[in-house]
Amino acid sequence: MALALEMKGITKRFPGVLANDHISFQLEKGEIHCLLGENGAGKTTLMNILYGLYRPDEGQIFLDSREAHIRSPHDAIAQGIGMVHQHFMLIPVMTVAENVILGMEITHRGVLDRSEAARRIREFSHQYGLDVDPTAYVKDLPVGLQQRGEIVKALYRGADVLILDEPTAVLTPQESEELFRIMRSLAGQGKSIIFITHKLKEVFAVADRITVLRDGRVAGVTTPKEATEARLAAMMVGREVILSVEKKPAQMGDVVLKVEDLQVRDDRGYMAVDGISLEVHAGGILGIAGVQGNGQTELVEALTGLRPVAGGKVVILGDDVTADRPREIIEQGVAHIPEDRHKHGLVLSFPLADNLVLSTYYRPPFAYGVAINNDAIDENGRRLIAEFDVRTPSVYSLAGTLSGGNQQKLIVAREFSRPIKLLIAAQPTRGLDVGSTEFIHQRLVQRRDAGCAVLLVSVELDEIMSLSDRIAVIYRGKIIGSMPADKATPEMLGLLMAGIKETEGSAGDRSDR
Amino acid sequence: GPTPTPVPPTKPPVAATATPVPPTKAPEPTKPAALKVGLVTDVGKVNDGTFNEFAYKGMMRAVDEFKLKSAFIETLAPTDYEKNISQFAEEKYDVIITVGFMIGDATAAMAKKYPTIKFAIVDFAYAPPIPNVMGLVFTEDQSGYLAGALAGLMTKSNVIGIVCGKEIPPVVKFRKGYENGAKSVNPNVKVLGVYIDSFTAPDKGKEAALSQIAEKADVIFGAGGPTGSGGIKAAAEKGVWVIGVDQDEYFTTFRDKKPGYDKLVSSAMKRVDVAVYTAIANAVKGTFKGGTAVFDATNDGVGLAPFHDAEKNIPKAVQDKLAEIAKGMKEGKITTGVKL
Amino acid sequence: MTAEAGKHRGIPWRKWVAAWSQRVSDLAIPFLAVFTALAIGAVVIWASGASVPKAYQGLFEGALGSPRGIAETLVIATPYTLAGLAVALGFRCGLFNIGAEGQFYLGALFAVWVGYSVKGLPIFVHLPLAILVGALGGALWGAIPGFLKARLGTHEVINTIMMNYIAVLMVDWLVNRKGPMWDSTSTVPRTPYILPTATLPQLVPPYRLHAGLLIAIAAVFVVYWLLWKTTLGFEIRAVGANPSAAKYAGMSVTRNFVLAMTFSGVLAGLAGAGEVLGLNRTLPAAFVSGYGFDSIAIALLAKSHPLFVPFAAILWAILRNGAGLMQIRAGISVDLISIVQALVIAFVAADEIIRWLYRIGKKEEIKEVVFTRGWGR
Amino acid sequence: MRLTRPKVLGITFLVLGILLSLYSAARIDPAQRTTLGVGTLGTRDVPAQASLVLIGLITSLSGILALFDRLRRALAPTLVTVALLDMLALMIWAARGSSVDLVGMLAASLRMATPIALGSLAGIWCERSGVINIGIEGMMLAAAAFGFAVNLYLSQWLGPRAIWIGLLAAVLTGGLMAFFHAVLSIRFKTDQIISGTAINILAVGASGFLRRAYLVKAYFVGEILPIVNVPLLADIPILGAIFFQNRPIVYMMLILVVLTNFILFFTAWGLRTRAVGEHPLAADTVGIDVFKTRYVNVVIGGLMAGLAGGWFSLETVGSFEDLMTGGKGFIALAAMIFGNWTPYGAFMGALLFGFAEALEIKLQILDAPIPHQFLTMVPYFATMVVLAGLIGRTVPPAADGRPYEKQ
Ligand SMILES: Nc1ncnc2c1ncn2[C@@H]1O[C@H](COP(=O)(O)OP(=O)(O)OP(=O)(O)O)[C@@H](O)[C@H]1O
Ligand SMILES: Nc1ncnc2c1ncn2[C@@H]1O[C@H](COP(=O)(O)OP(=O)(O)OP(=O)(O)O)[C@@H](O)[C@H]1O
Ligand SMILES: [Mg+2]
Ligand SMILES: [Mg+2]
Repeated sequence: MALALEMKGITKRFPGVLANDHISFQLEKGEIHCLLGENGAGKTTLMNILYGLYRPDEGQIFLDSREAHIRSPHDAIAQGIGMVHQHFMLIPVMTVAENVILGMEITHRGVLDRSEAARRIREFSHQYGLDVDPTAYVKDLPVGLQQRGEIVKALYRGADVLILDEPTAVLTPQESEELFRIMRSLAGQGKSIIFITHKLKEVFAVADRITVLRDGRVAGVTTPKEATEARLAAMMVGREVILSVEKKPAQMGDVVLKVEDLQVRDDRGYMAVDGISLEVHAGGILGIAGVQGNGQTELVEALTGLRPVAGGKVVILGDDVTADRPREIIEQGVAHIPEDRHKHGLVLSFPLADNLVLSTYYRPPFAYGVAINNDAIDENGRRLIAEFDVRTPSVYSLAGTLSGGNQQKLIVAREFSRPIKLLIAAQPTRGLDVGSTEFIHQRLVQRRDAGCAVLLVSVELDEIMSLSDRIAVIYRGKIIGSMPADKATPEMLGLLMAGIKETEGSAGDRSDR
Repeated sequence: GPTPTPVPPTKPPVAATATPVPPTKAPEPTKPAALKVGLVTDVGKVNDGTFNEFAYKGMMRAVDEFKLKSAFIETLAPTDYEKNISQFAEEKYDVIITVGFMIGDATAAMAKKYPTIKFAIVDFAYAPPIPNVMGLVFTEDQSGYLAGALAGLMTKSNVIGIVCGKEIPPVVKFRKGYENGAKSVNPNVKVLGVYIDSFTAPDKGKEAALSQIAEKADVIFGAGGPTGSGGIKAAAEKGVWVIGVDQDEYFTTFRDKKPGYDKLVSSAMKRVDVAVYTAIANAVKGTFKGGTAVFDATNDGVGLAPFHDAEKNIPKAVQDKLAEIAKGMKEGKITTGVKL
Repeated sequence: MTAEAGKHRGIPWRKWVAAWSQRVSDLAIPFLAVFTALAIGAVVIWASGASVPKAYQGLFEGALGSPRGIAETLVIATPYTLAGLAVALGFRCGLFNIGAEGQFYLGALFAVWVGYSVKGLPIFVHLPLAILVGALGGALWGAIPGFLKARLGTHEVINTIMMNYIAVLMVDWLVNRKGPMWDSTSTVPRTPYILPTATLPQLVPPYRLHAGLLIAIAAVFVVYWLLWKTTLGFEIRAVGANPSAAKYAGMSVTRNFVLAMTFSGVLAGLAGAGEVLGLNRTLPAAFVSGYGFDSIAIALLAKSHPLFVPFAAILWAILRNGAGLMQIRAGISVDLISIVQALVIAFVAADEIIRWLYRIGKKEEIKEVVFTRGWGR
Repeated sequence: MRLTRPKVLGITFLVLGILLSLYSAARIDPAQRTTLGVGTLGTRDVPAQASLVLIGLITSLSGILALFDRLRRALAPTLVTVALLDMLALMIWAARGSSVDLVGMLAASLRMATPIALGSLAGIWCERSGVINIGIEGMMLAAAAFGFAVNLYLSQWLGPRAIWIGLLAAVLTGGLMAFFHAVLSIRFKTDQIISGTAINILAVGASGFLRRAYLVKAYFVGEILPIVNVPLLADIPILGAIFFQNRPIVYMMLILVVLTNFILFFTAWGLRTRAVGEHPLAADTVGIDVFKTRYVNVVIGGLMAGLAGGWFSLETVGSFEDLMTGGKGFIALAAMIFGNWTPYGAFMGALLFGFAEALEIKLQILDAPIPHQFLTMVPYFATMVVLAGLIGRTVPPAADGRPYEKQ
């Protein structure tokens, strides 16, 4: 088969990090090529080089066997490379259509032709089964739909080589299946796809070939036929990984979190959480499954005091905390792994050490009275970085310089570093590699076994099913069904997530919302 | 004090830039070393179109005439007054001119500290006098009174206007004099007035003048440096009578017969330049005395500039009446009634 | 140097040496920037027909050439330092306080009021009281925009600009002729003189240098301590860098906005109080200061770091103080000083130009903290 | 009852209205009338007391409606209208027993809003592409000085025509200053506020130096741009006198407001500009040259600031004074933020300032018994109140002020 693309000896250094170390990579025409690797292995960096966002320090790129000089995304697009980025490259205050046509605008006598653009996008997205409303503002869309917008954007530019950097991190299983179908059909049309993921199951579902990176180097190239999940995991991490979560039966205690008929409005004023009641017990994990954008964000923000409550009651350990501020809630012993780590989780321009005491800086040993004890903060940082295996040059590095996975570990390290009675974890392993996911899962279970109540909100069915003791499904701001975890099957949950109650049979309408 | 030659107020032989008013003869040729003269401005610059500039011009005239050495410091903030004065003192200057009533306290303090240096201050008088300070004060109200009388006589609508700069004593005196002068000749006249919080905002001065014209004013007096000049320039172009301030604006704002030049009926003069020149000249001649030198109608320190090209449109009766008032003022029979 | 930089302790000695030589050339940059700005200024002076050596000799002699010159430089550096700290503190909380000028005015107004109207107190009560009330005035003028931002989300840039004008006009009304605070025994529109018991003592008579300098020096360390050694500073910096994360971590964004603006106002207010209690001893109408606007430049030059603020302030003070003798010697306009100042700012900020001019290697360093957050979000 | 923004406004209007009515009923002589000048339509006489009481009642009514949530979407327009009525009341009160020229005042408002509006457009062009511009004041000042200088020198040979070249020079000076800002903030990634501050200081120095060295010696007072009556439109009653009997820069400003809005929101360039200002990395990933886009927009903004500078020295005054822009550049920034970074909004903000300035002058002329300092405060105070009361939080472009870095 002909090579669509070849990268030879690519090296890229960042201050203090060798992100890509003489990487060579080959992509054949019409193949779906999975790129695997731990967090920080250098996958995104390599793809950014291919897409012209970064300049390599060394190495060459060949397209159709000719050396290509890709100095900017403009060049990359011109040469038929499209990329869906790990962190969305959409402009929230613009519509989907504007985002898609940006840079390749449709104009009529110099005036933007928005209706024509919308029409074309509708037609186009229909063709690939990527339905998304072109006139919707991106900021109003759930992440899953934003993802679709991103793919439409890349395809709209006529990409022959499509790079998908962790596109499934925010998708439901059904949406992921949908995406795989699209990918296969694109590959069938002769497009070549580079697909980055941390979910090994997906690799086996779609990959033609697999390249594994470790520490900025190629750890090996293989195919799904030759590999097993365990082998791939070992290749990535450099050791054996336990892929399934081992957990003892729950020792349920008293109710820690009690939510009664909670109502919360979203930023636009709509009732995003519309009468939710639930209970989380000490020593148990309640998993909230659901498609992104069904009120999970607002629910979690209301529980943690970040968003005002429109109605109902939140009780933690017998205290009514409905109107409390975040600080008061934190001091009740609540930990929160936020869904948006850049917005809420970290102060990117602060050193790691400071980020690790973001909610405890005012208490001994980090501060006595008003005086801060920087030595204690640094020491705490060193300890947690070692304990949680955060890859960084030092505790003084700025949080913004870490890879996504390492940033997530940083947050988990912080939230687990103080005595907690309730843990609210929103998408705790989004974007994490297998090793880190394993690690975080173990820690979650450990906490539960130590008597902590855990509210786990995730769009990953696997995660929900393997960790939860009880599962509730959220749909359009309501809990549409709940069951003990051992009674749940992926099919049942999938239907509920789509808004179909078993009692209603199969006639209900399927919706992405 | 100085003793300028008297001249008829309506026709002073005063060409705006070169005015040989003071009674000084040529410098004595045997002078050993040239005097060093320093000027400290009020907050502002030596070319800002306000009394800072006129003081500077007066100094430069003396400098040229007597072959002196000179320098200036442009003050940036009121807290710098003392510092700037002492800068000159430390540099062994013989005469230090300070400009503006705001600098009065600092000048007094420095004069006491450096008793051998001669000081002259524009717009400030000390009671009791300080031996080495000459206060140069003006009766702006007289100048304003004459302008007001002229306006009061010229107006057809019985509405006249004045565009002032900042509300500081000299400006207030101009304004009150203007109002009283107008009322004295025309009891029915209505005077519209505006203070504008800057001397260098001609755009605002212009709008103020236009706004007054819209309320039927047909004579506008611009009493606030470039701000006022902006006002009268726009007003003159609109075809109403205007009166300038400080210097004869026929030679500045309307120089080279700029549009509206024939609408400038006169300017209410306040010869800061003459005063400063006189003070320096006295120092050169060794006649410098501490105390207060009042520049008023009797010595032509204030008064009206010639009518220039507007003269043909100023009725004889008006000219006569004005001359009469000026004469009365000189003789001390007419007072402006302005008290601050 | 900075708290962040000071933390690079654990690095091996080779890197350490490299870091230090880097640091030395980094330190050279501000000096080279000043030098280059003066060189360009020289061209301007020359083009205008004045004497360059006379001008610059005057500039430096005036600012540093005599005990009096040095004292006067410090006199000017005092309010510059305080007002610069005010702006820097705002920046650290993500707030752009263009209102130091107004807060300065209010500080002066309140201080002078206590200074002349409260009678019969001993100096050790009266003086601190006047200073405190001055600080309070500034605090008030800072807290209002802080509060409006926190409660209603209205932009502090607009509100502080507006409040500058309001402060100036209000003072003008109060102290102008016939105003409530006018000293009617004087022809000059100003307040009565403050009593001797409210006067900041001179530090080295006969020079005008006054005890305000000590306040400024103390403020530098207090602000440094506040920002990096206290929990409040931690909060202010966190809110400044990422308000959402700060809120998530349990800090009150609104409280920090108000507090930071209040402290900022206190500092600017102290600057104003110092000027009237130490120098002017009265508040005249038309008390143009310009310190508020210069302080923005100073804060920026100091990269919003409190320990650098005094150096930037002294540089500005040298230029402003030396301007007097420069004018005497060379007769050029004070505007030259502005040109040099602008160039210094540009060169220090765009240090790449200087690095390129003098062939200084580029620093291999992690991305710097953003010091100003513009309009903030 | 929760104290929401409309409720607070409602209470304020209610109380204000009642006070106004009571005061007028008690203190104003029923016989006094006020003559309102309405341009070519002549004048209208209104009874002062009755008008004021009526306006007071209308104000209270609007307050009550706001209080009971009856206005909802019409809240802002209604309250603005009522506030304008209250302004009218202020003038009726100040001019009772005499007359006031309303149309002339509105025309003056537009004139005085011109440099502010142009300055805020300059800000919008820059900031929509992600470059903060607090150097507008400096750009305006430098442009005023250089435009005037060019006019001064060329008029020796070209006579009155030189002013148009002077205007071009002013515009280009603004562009040049902006280019300097762009180089510092885009190429050298200087903090944009630092760069803007440097420009402001530089402009003060350079224009002052230029004035000292070359402009004042000549004692030159130049021509100003002529009044151009728009055919037909100029004769429309009231509107003609306000909008269509102006000097060129006023028209240019009006056109540029519309044009800027059109380009920003209806063209490809505008879309790209906004993308670069919101999310430069995203723009880069679709092949938009972030740097080029920013350079061009910043310079375009500078050209507008230059035009605003020309308004001072070439359209309005015909001379150049130190610091003659008098802080209008900062007011323009406020107008820009006020208008939430949109051209029409900023224009409204500029009009508010222009109107308040005209009002201040008018009230002084009418001898309103209020110290003039307070009258001068009106626009500043009004801005704060309107912002807090009606507009609230404004949202800048997301990447405003952040240099874009490529690896
Ligand atoms: N802009 C940057 N500046 C400095 N370091 C960077 C930058 N981008 C990436 N790095 C570093 O380069 C290394 C590789 O990062 P990269 O994002 O390519 O990892 P990744 O394999 O995509 O990880 P993940 O699975 O978490 O997305 C990491 O150590 C990261 O910290
Ligand atoms: N993410 C943010 N970015 C910028 N400004 C913010 C942000 N969050 C809050 N603010 C500012 O704080 C103001 C109040 O916001 P909010 O009520 O969410 O804060 P808070 O900390 O919950 O207040 P409180 O302490 O009173 O509960 C807003 O109007 C805004 O100016
Ligand atoms: Mg990645
Ligand atoms: Mg809150």
